Amino acid sequence: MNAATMPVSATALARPALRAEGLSKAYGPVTVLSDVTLDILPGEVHAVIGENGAGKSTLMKLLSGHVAPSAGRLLMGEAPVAFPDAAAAESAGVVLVHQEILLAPDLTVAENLFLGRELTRGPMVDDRAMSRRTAEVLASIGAHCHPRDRVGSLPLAQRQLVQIARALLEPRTVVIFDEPTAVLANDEVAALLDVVRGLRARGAAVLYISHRLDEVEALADRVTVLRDGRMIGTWPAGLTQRAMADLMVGRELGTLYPPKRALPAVAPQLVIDALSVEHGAVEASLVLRPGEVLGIGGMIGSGRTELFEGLMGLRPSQAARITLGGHEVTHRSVRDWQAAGLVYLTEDRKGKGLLLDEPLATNLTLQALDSVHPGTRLDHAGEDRALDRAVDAYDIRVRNRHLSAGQLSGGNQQKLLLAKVMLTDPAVVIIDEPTRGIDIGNKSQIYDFIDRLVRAGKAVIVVSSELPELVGLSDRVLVMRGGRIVAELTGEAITEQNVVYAATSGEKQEAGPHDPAARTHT
Amino acid sequence: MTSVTTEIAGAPRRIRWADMGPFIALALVVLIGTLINTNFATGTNIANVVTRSAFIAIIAVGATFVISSGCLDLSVGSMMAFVTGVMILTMNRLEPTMGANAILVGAGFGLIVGALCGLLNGLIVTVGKIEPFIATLGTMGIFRALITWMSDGGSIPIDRALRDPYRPVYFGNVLGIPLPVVVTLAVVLVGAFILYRTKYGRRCMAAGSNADVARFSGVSVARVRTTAFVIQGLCVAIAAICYIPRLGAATPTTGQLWELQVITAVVIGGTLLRGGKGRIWGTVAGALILEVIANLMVLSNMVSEYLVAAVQGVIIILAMLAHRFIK
Amino acid sequence: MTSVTTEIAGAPRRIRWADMGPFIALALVVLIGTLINTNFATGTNIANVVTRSAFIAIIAVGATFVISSGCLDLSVGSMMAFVTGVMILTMNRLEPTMGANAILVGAGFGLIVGALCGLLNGLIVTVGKIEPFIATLGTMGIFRALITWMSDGGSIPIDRALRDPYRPVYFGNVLGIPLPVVVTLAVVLVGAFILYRTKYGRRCMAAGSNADVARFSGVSVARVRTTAFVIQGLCVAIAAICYIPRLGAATPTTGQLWELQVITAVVIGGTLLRGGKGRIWGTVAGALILEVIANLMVLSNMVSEYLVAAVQGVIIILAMLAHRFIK
Amino acid sequence: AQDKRTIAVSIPAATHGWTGGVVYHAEQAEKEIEAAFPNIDVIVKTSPSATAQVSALEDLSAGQTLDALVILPFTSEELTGPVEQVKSNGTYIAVVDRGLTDPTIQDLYVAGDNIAVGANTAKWMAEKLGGEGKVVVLRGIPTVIDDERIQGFTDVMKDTNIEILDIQYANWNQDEAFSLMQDYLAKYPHIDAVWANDDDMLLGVLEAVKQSGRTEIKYALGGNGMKDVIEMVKAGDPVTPISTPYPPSMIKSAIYMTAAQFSGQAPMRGNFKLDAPLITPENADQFYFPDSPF
Ligand SMILES: Nc1ncnc2c1ncn2[C@@H]1O[C@H](COP(=O)(O)OP(=O)(O)OP(=O)(O)O)[C@@H](O)[C@H]1O
Ligand SMILES: Nc1ncnc2c1ncn2[C@@H]1O[C@H](COP(=O)(O)OP(=O)(O)OP(=O)(O)O)[C@@H](O)[C@H]1O
Ligand SMILES: [Mg+2]
Ligand SMILES: [Mg+2]
Repeated sequence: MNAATMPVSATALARPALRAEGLSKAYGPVTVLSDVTLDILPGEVHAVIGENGAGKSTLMKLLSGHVAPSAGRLLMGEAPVAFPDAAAAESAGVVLVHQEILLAPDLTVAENLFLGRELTRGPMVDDRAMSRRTAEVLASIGAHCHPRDRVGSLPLAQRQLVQIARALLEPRTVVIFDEPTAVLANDEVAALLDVVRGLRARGAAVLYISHRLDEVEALADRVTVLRDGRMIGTWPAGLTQRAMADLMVGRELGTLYPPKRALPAVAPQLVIDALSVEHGAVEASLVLRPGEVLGIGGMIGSGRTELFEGLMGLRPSQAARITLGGHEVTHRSVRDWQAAGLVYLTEDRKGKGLLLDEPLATNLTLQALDSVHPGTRLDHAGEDRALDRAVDAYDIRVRNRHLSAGQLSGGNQQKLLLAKVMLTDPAVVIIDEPTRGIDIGNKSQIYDFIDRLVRAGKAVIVVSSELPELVGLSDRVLVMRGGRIVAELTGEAITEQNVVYAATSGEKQEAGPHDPAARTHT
Repeated sequence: MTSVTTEIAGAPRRIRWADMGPFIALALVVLIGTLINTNFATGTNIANVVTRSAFIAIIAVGATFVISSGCLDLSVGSMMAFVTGVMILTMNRLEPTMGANAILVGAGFGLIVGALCGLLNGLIVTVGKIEPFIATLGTMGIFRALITWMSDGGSIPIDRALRDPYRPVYFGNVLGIPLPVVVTLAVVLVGAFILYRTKYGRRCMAAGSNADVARFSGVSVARVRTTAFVIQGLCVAIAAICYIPRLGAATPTTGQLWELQVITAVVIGGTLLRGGKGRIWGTVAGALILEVIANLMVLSNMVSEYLVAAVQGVIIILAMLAHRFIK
Repeated sequence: MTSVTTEIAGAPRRIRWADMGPFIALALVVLIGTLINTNFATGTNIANVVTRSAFIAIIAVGATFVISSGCLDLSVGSMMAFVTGVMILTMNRLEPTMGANAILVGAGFGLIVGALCGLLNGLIVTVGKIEPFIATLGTMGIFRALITWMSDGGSIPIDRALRDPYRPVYFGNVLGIPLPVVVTLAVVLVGAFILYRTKYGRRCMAAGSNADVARFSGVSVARVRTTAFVIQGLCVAIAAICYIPRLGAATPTTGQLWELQVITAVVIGGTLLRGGKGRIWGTVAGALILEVIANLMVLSNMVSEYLVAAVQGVIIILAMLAHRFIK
Repeated sequence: AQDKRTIAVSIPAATHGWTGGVVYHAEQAEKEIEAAFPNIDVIVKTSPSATAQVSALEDLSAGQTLDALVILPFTSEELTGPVEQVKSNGTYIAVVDRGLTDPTIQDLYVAGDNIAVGANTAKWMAEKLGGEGKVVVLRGIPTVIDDERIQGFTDVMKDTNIEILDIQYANWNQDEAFSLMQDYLAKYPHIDAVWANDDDMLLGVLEAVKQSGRTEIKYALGGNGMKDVIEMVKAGDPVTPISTPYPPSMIKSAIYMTAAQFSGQAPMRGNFKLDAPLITPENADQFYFPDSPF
């Protein structure tokens, strides 16, 4: 180990803005966080990293008054503080941007931002002033929604930005970000990182959780590593991504992306001809072959999610012609597609993916009820076996099988969702943001998993806002912009630069012959 | 830059159009009424219908608050009877000493009683943490029993001496506009102001949209909801004040099943029953729709008297369907 | 390893405990009944009360499906009256040719009519996309008007010749257990099986818990909900079959306000009104609680007849509070 | 040719047996009169509540001038003002069953006597029981009709040694009466007689008594003269040997009398008080209308 991987102690540093001492949290008999002591200094970005379920979100909730600790205490400056609720923490200057979206869906962006602290003029709320201020904050973080948009109608990424804007509305001493970039695409991420740097420059203490280690490397002044609810240590800036990953997982990691495959020249599995989706895609056409990973890139709001939700019959849409396995598809619903061997995994795991109040097994089998339970009766034993297999196969870290899905950590929810969709044993899988919130150790497992699928002759579409993932995983990439498919990249042309260029300039790039089967690459 | 401008101009216009639903449905019903019956569009008839929809409209304004905050109040009809009974008894008791002033004092007392009834509902729901449906079903029974008990199962008429001075409150008019309509307008304007223009209104919607989020944001959901119930109680009392001169008595059947009419008016008006979205003006349109339908049932001779309720049910469902279709 | 074992053993027990609420409340009400009135715990009285609660319990089993799937059905009381009327008319028509077999055929026909009524509700809600509250309020009016019209406002009595052969369905017993109780048990067992042990039950809960998640998981929410309404209709028809021999007639007041009792029973039983959680056995406990309270009101001399409804309201609220407190 | 005359009839909606009968007879009268007198137009309107009835009066008189109004008011107090309003346009007013608080408004009053219904039943019962015994009472919906009947009954019973064990609401509903009677039977080991103030409820009571197998109950009486009950009276039923008429057909009489006004035969004015004589096996035929739904 070199010097950069040695833990540092905080004693030599400035007085912390917020200090946690011996913080622990137990849910019933299960301790999810034990004895964490942590300083967050003014003017630093302090990253917290760890595997899924390590206890990062729990720690942040303790720090910001959303959850009460089982043991330990908080100090601001010298004085011990207790936050009975989140509002108390906020008025003390500590604010948390949640991993989950916590906004009132029926209210507008501005109304959400100012909820609980509305600006008034006399007895009236001052909508004009609030809208103006909202627009400013939105602009400062690079969000493109309008203050008067209803939050419920915004795409996930925009909602996340609204949530960030909400936290930054007032000056804060401590700002905690829990995976703020998980749902963002590149340009928003860049804007957000600038915002974080700006906060630091203004002397705020920033606590930052992310599974994107490049961000951590670029941003963090210090890095704290959690593993299994315990502190492993705090390191100064300068850790390589590789070193961070090793510290998190506690073992050496192999390569992230599987090697690319040779594309077989076979007939297409799925052909979409001129599919248009309300508020989304415009006459999108694409071809998918067995044995390939087709990546879909684009900026937020480019209509990728809408395109596939439309394809699934989950949004109003129409198409000239769609065929699957050579047969024309006339009636599109999730059920029909599933019967034909095509499934779609949503990007919105909380809102559209999992029943948060239901147990894991119920969630796992919801989509594949007919195959898990062949008879009329539910086969509980079979269901438990399926859960066992899924926990193994997708490395779902759960200490108690009777938890409800909402009690899992974010990354483990994502794995459960993946397991749920895969249980239907599909031939074509469309995965919207496959590794959203998944730690680096598990990412490679998921990539391997996708690789095994296509090697077994299945076809996979990956919609991803994470460029390295898109580039590392795809055999071919389509880029969307403004609801249209504007570019097709194959082979050597699949680079982050080309994707970004196509996504923003809108000029169609002919990077190779149209028929992907005609080309092979390694 | 241009795209931003079009967005700003575009967003509110789209919202407005969807909100027009109840008014279009109302226009439709009125149009049909005019076509099938010549008596419908006469001034007197329209005035009657509008005036009489005041009760449901006023109470429904309160219900819009309760429902947008994420609750439900089934007790309004019984509460109305109870408040009416209390007010009449108070007025009758005071009349010998105060004369016509008893009406004023009685009305003031009625407002207090209404607010307290609402407070009771609110506290049971928020402090007792009981599902509003059950809590207000319970108080519905309680208020209904109280008026039955107060009237000994009969009726509580207002003192003859008070009838004439009180009469104009329902039958009078200001510049040709019937007084109950003026009162309704005032209630609606105040209600719309509170719901759309004050902090409280914002928080009310937030509590109904997502109570957890509201709580995180430092909004006391319990207080917001309790206040909504109190507002509901006040609206009931205002309706009761206008109601007394019309029928001059409180009976154990006063206001029976109004709760269903009120909720129907609110929902037809575009407020979501699950909370988070309140449409005060839509509510008024909803109340008018119900009253116009009832009026048409009386005016037209097409249906057997036994089937009136069926036709009413069908029309309400059709109006909702039309509204959905237009959207 | 040990900690895992205790968790697994611990978790289900905790869940069970919370589910005990309605049964504890029932035990409490029964205990109080036994203490305050000596006539309460007699065999006949208990048998009467339990038998009487059969109707609400059977209908409430159906309502548990509708409510857990995220809807609401206000039309059950009227539907009950309508189905009863149709069945009696059918039986009377068939009696001359078929004799007592008319009962069987009539009952079968009643089941079909009930299912169709449920289907109508379901389609209006799912295909018409109308808020269930409004849709079923509409059909409530429709069914009620139909029975009033069918009976000309009077009553539709069953043929004298059918009374005696039909009587045992309500007044008979199997091994000492009154027949309606046996039927209720059967309905509850089948209901619990469907809700807890079949795929349909899963889908029903999923639709109520989060309709979007259900949709994205390939569950046809519309079909699930429509089916729930059909189950509700069948339950209403079963209740009607047991009901006819009791009084031998359908009238415009048959089943009046049962919808409120049914929903109350379901909610007291621990089912969430917003959907996603259904408790069939709790529903039965809820129905029994309501019937026991009504029974105690008559048996005890403590309350004025005028105030019975008030005391009932108070007890229901207290029972809910106690239940919450125990949790 | 004569002008077309309009008679509006405003009655409660058919929510239970008796009001069902009222609607039936009103519609019969409408058909018969319109057939017999082409120049008379009868409009029957039902209302589910006092408020709705007031609305209906407004609606009927808003678009047209009514020549006559026949009304069976929900309650006297609540309808007095609105009917007066209608009269101010010169409309002929016929009131049925419940008189208005200001009798000068009524041109014609066909009165039912609810107090007599209760009192006559009580007298008969007291006599048969020899002025001794225990009775239970079922009352209807809390309204004036119900209140008056109960008042008539209890006032008579006060002067006897008959103890009224219990009076509870069963809302003129067969089911509720059945349940209530079951509970009465559980509560009181000895009951000499039952009075349900309406025959609809009586049917529920009889079923409960039959099921309990209790034999000490000598009389179970109702009221209103429902046809099923009159059949029992005709058959000399030992438990229900009498009923009291409160014929819903009184509305028909009133409509006919009003129509007579316009068919030029006679000016009809004044009060017609319907008695509440006991219906006994001897006179039951007079009160039996097999075609009526009630
Ligand atoms: N309410 C709860 N009851 C029981 N266990 C819980 C509850 N909430 C969280 N947990 C458990 O606490 C552990 C830590 O969860 P936490 O959300 O803090 O993980 P995380 O580090 O944020 O993971 P991720 O990177 O996946 O978001 C998990 O095992 C989770 O199942
Ligand atoms: N309900 C709606 N009504 C109107 N416009 C909508 C609605 N939902 C989404 N949109 C618009 O559709 C466009 C595409 O949405 P979205 O951002 O989900 O696409 P995406 O490419 O999948 O992005 P993401 O990276 O978030 O998945 C956006 O302009 C969005 O504002
Ligand atoms: Mg987390
Ligand atoms: Mg997307």
